[in-house]
Amino acid sequence: MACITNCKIVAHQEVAPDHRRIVLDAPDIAADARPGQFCMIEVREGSSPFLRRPMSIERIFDDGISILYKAMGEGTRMMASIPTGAYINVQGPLGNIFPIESDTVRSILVAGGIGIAPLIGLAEAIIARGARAPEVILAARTECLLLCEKELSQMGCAVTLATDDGSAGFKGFAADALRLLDPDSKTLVYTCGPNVMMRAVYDVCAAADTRCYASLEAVMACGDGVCMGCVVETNAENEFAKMARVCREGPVFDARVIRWNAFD
Amino acid sequence: MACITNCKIVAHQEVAPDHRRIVLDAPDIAADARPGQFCMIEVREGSSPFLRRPMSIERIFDDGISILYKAMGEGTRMMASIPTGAYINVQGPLGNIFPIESDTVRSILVAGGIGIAPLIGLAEAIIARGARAPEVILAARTECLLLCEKELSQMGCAVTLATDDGSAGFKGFAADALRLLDPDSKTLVYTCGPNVMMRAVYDVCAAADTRCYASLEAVMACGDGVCMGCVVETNAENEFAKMARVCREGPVFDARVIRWNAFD
Amino acid sequence: MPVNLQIDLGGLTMKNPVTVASGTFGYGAEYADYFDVSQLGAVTVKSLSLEPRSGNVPPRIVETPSGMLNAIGLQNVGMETYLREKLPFLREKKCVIIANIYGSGPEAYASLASRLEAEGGADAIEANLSCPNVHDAQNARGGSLVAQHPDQVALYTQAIREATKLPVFIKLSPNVTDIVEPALAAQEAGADAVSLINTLIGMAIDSETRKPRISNIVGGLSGPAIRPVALKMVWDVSRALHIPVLGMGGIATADDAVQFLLAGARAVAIGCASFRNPDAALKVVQGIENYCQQHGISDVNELVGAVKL
Amino acid sequence: MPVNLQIDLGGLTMKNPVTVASGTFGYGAEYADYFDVSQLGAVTVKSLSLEPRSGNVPPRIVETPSGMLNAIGLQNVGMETYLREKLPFLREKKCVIIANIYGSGPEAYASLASRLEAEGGADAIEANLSCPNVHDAQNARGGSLVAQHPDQVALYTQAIREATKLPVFIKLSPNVTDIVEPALAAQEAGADAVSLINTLIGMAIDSETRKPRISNIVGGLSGPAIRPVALKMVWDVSRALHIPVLGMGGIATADDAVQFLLAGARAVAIGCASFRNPDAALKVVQGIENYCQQHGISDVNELVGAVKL
Ligand SMILES: Cc1cc2nc3c(=O)[nH]c(=O)nc-3n(C[C@H](O)[C@H](O)[C@H](O)COP(=O)(O)OP(=O)(O)OC[C@H]3O[C@@H](n4cnc5c(N)ncnc54)[C@H](O)[C@@H]3O)c2cc1C
Ligand SMILES: Cc1cc2nc3c(=O)[nH]c(=O)nc-3n(C[C@H](O)[C@H](O)[C@H](O)COP(=O)(O)OP(=O)(O)OC[C@H]3O[C@@H](n4cnc5c(N)ncnc54)[C@H](O)[C@@H]3O)c2cc1C
Ligand SMILES: Cc1cc2nc3c(=O)[nH]c(=O)nc-3n(C[C@H](O)[C@H](O)[C@H](O)COP(=O)(O)O)c2cc1C
Ligand SMILES: Cc1cc2nc3c(=O)[nH]c(=O)nc-3n(C[C@H](O)[C@H](O)[C@H](O)COP(=O)(O)O)c2cc1C
Ligand code: FES
Ligand code: FES
Repeated sequence: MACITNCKIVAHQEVAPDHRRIVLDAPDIAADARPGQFCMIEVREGSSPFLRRPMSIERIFDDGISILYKAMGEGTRMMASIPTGAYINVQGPLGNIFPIESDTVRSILVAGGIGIAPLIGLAEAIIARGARAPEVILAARTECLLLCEKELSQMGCAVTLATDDGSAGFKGFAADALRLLDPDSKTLVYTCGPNVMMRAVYDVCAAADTRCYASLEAVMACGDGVCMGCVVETNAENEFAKMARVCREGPVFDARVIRWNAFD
Repeated sequence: MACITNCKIVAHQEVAPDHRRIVLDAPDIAADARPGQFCMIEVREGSSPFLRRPMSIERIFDDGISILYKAMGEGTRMMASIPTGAYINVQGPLGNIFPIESDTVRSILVAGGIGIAPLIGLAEAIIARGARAPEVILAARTECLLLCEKELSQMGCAVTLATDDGSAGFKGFAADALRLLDPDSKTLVYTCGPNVMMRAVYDVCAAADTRCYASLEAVMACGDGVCMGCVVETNAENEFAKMARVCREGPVFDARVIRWNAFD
Repeated sequence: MPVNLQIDLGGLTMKNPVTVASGTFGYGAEYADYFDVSQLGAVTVKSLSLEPRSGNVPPRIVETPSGMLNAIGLQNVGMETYLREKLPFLREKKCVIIANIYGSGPEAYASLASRLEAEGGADAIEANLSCPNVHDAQNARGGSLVAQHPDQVALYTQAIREATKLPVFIKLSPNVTDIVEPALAAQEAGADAVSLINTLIGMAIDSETRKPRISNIVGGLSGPAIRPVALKMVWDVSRALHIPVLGMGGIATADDAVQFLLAGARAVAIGCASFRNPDAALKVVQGIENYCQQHGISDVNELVGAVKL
Repeated sequence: MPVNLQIDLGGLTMKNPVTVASGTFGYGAEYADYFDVSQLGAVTVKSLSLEPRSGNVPPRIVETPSGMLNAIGLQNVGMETYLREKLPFLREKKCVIIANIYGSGPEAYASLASRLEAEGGADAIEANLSCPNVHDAQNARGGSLVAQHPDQVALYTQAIREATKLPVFIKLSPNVTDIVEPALAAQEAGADAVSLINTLIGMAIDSETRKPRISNIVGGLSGPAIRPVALKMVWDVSRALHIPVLGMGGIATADDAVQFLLAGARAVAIGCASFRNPDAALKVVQGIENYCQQHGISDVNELVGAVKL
């Protein structure tokens, strides 16, 4: 059940240029949260910024959660300036979850940049289920934006790095790195990152008959399914279902239902 | 000359319930400021609150100024939460000044509540001119809201306290306390506080043929004389001058020019 | 001191003068996690059309200073799914229901209203004649809104009035020279109340891509930014009409709501403020009661139109 | 890369497309402490009337979410004092001057325009037909604004057009159903450009005293809050007219200004954003130049109307 609480910031640190991790004391949210879900964060009081900011739950602890985010615009830059020890108003957990199947033989997580955020908790959960540690493709523009490599290795994940500029690991795109890992119909791929990347990842999966779950982003107002603002186009026949809410039907979608060419 | 600078907050403390003093590192403003003037303070970035907040300059130091304020509404409460060491954007000095005459035989400052703020610097300046230390009437609702008594006594001012509830000093209004001090035509009275108080003070002065300068407040947008928003009604004949800008023609007015009954 | 919060909005009895604005509260159940929505004077549901609608292509929303633009395009489940899947929750909770409806042409509104009445799907009808985000030819006279044409407002109101005995509220647009004209037209044609305001038409452009930030190019502006405009229109209309006004537009707190009551609104609706704080409407109910208590007001109706000039 | 910032606004050459909005920059000299105001494309002065005006009784302004309401009531020094006391500074600084004028009836506007031309008091005339805060009977048709009546706009424009050879800009009101109508009327009657938008009419009430926060009861809403509405109207008008548009309403940054250019404004005016940051207009000039440089645009005119649909 979603709730709204003032959470104490237990830690708040830079992890890469413009990227920060915030750890929140949020037992109520943690109690219900599962990998794939997100929160809506009030970056400050007052009417501007007017809307909360959606942020994936990175990890779920006994008494709180962590969030990994990129300070890019007005709201996230304000967030970045809130000191440890201060309180922040958080609504969550919201949205659906990554499906985890205990009989999955092989799973591959494909993250583009900050897209790794929801996949960390997923990796933990897969391992906690006793399944094989997922392989992870971490892709980014350049080396210093490859996040969480250490954490993932420590969990036992085989991590493939991919950078656009070749500054670390494979030089090229995440989808190409995925193709090299040769996924098959028994593999489960989970992906989060820029739409172009996820689309290419899905194309690789479709060709290999691999199931693929994608965690999508959209500008959100309510996060609760009431405003109909955050939709993405789907392949559904039903008129109402042609547009699916990222906050309610998602953020995690079976990649087959998404009309990927709508993002062109 | 007015300027706009990011000022470091050197100190920021509560001086009474909901009342705080902020000391700013602001050499450019201090260099030009004179008693009676004010600043426009940006309480935070972003479009809300949209306007700066006008605040009297309490004291002027070599390298900065202090401000004494009451946290009452949205903007001042935000101000109250800014920590020492942070920066705040300040525009000033603005407005006119208290006229000080070196041959003044006797001056009396009449302050209501937070109205003491601009009068502290005035007392200092009068003393610095070599004139007799002003007498001061500090009036407030109740004892704990009588501000700066110690500072004023240390400067050599004879301080009369007046409280509405009689919890300290004279029980009654500032104007009554003033009447007891028996001002005459050679006395100069300076006053700042609620309009009703200043009006009563002026009535006492008018009856005693005492000159009286009042520092007024008005809701301000620009603080620079361009918006025409902050006017008070005057007794002027000239059509344009019937409305005087508190930020430009004031904040200090010869009490005779003000149409006091317009505040009813 | 006990305070009477009950009001009568054009024949609809509400236990307090607070509802939510259509399209900002789904069908009530979505916010049930946060509070008991039956504590509100009424729940106003998202505009219902006869058939399900998929709405506009995304992006549909963008934040603006103290507000937001939206161009949802009335995506909704349609009347039948509403009756089957959404209504039971509201009935079970004993919510007072204001069903907002949208159709192409007066007949569609009339069918929606009569079907709702027949199925017990509403306690009052609010006809949205003012959505800036749909492009149905029948509704438009040169691309404009029904609510921009008093004569059209009269036609639509009449059709709905004849179709139902439920209280009928007509929802008006602020995008007019003088909002009193369509309001009067609604009153003369038999409306029981008018709801105002819908959103102001606005636009935002991404200077990097040079594209409008909303795929529909323009959208409707809501939120605290528009509150002064809404308050002024409520004041104008409530002085000119004898039927009551349901006021909305940027209300986020009880203080905002009290301003609307003072300006003449009989009741208020909380709109996109719920997105930020799902329980905003409940807090407004509580805050109005506190305000009355603190100001010695025993009946909230005393506040209506009590601005001192 | 050198960027051409010069534009032509209906016959007025401006070295960059940025001016200030009337009533938010005094007569220029007030802000000379902060920067050299001649760096702006033009300085637009506070509305001038033939005689000095004392304006409305205070309180005249109140802050609102991301904006403010004002009901100054056009307090100004009057034409003769302007020419004697305010003009010399602007001329000495070699500012391009847009003189905004306000009068009771077409004749008053005509006299103001011809006197300004005769005295070299302006490089262009901007006629304020849209101030919501004055109550002169001659201007009103049932309390409404000239700019709300296309036929009246035509009459006034014609009178001014006949009185002067200076470029004539007509300043329009957003408080209309369709802003294209008065804009077209102005164009047909000989205007060289239209300025939009003036303020949206709004209201705020003090719930403690129950009194309106502005003595005039209603006031004009300005600031970032109204930017989406202004941008939409600029987009509408610039597509419908062949004369250029001077866009304004909530512009605070260069990014905002670029949005207005993309929507079709030939030039922009910075209004109440100057209250917060007196050098806001200068920063906008610099920011537009940066934007052009970063985007490989050699002439700012290329941006005008270049929104991608
Ligand atoms: C379900 C979900 C989970 C997310 N998880 C994360 C995360 O874990 N870490 C992280 O860094 N970011 C995440 N994002 C993206 C994050 O919400 C945006 O980066 C953030 O809202 C930008 O706000 P801003 O004020 O800094 O940017 P601005 O550009 O100032 O924002 C303006 C508006 O655009 C919206 N917006 C801008 N970019 C995005 C975006 N990419 N997605 C959605 N809305 C956007 C903002 O919410 C706001 O309404 C997530 C988004 C969604 C929908
Ligand atoms: C020249 C001048 C000097 C001042 N000096 C001081 C001082 O030294 N110390 C101090 O505590 N206060 C001073 N004030 C009053 C101070 O500006 C207000 O208390 C403050 O603006 C309130 O802001 P807020 O956001 O907390 O209140 P809110 O009620 O949230 O403010 C809403 C709006 O009303 C305006 N406003 C509210 N009260 C006043 C007021 N009394 N005067 C002017 N505008 C008001 C605000 O500026 C804002 O625009 C001075 C005012 C003026 C004009
Ligand atoms: C996302 C969104 C969707 C809306 N959908 C509808 C709708 O379906 N029907 C309707 O009559 N009004 C709709 N509105 C308008 C609101 O009901 C309300 O009139 C408007 O938002 C002003 O109120 P506010 O500023 O409090 O949000 C919608 C508003 C928003 C923000
Ligand atoms: C305090 C104030 C005074 C104004 N005075 C005038 C005026 O005298 N003449 C005029 O044409 N517009 C006047 N305006 C309107 C502005 O010129 C401008 O059209 C409006 O404020 C919208 O722009 P903004 O949101 O950038 O301020 C005034 C606006 C404000 C805020
Ligand atoms: S954000 Fe409102 S429906 Fe998804
Ligand atoms: S605050 Fe603008 S003129 Fe005084």
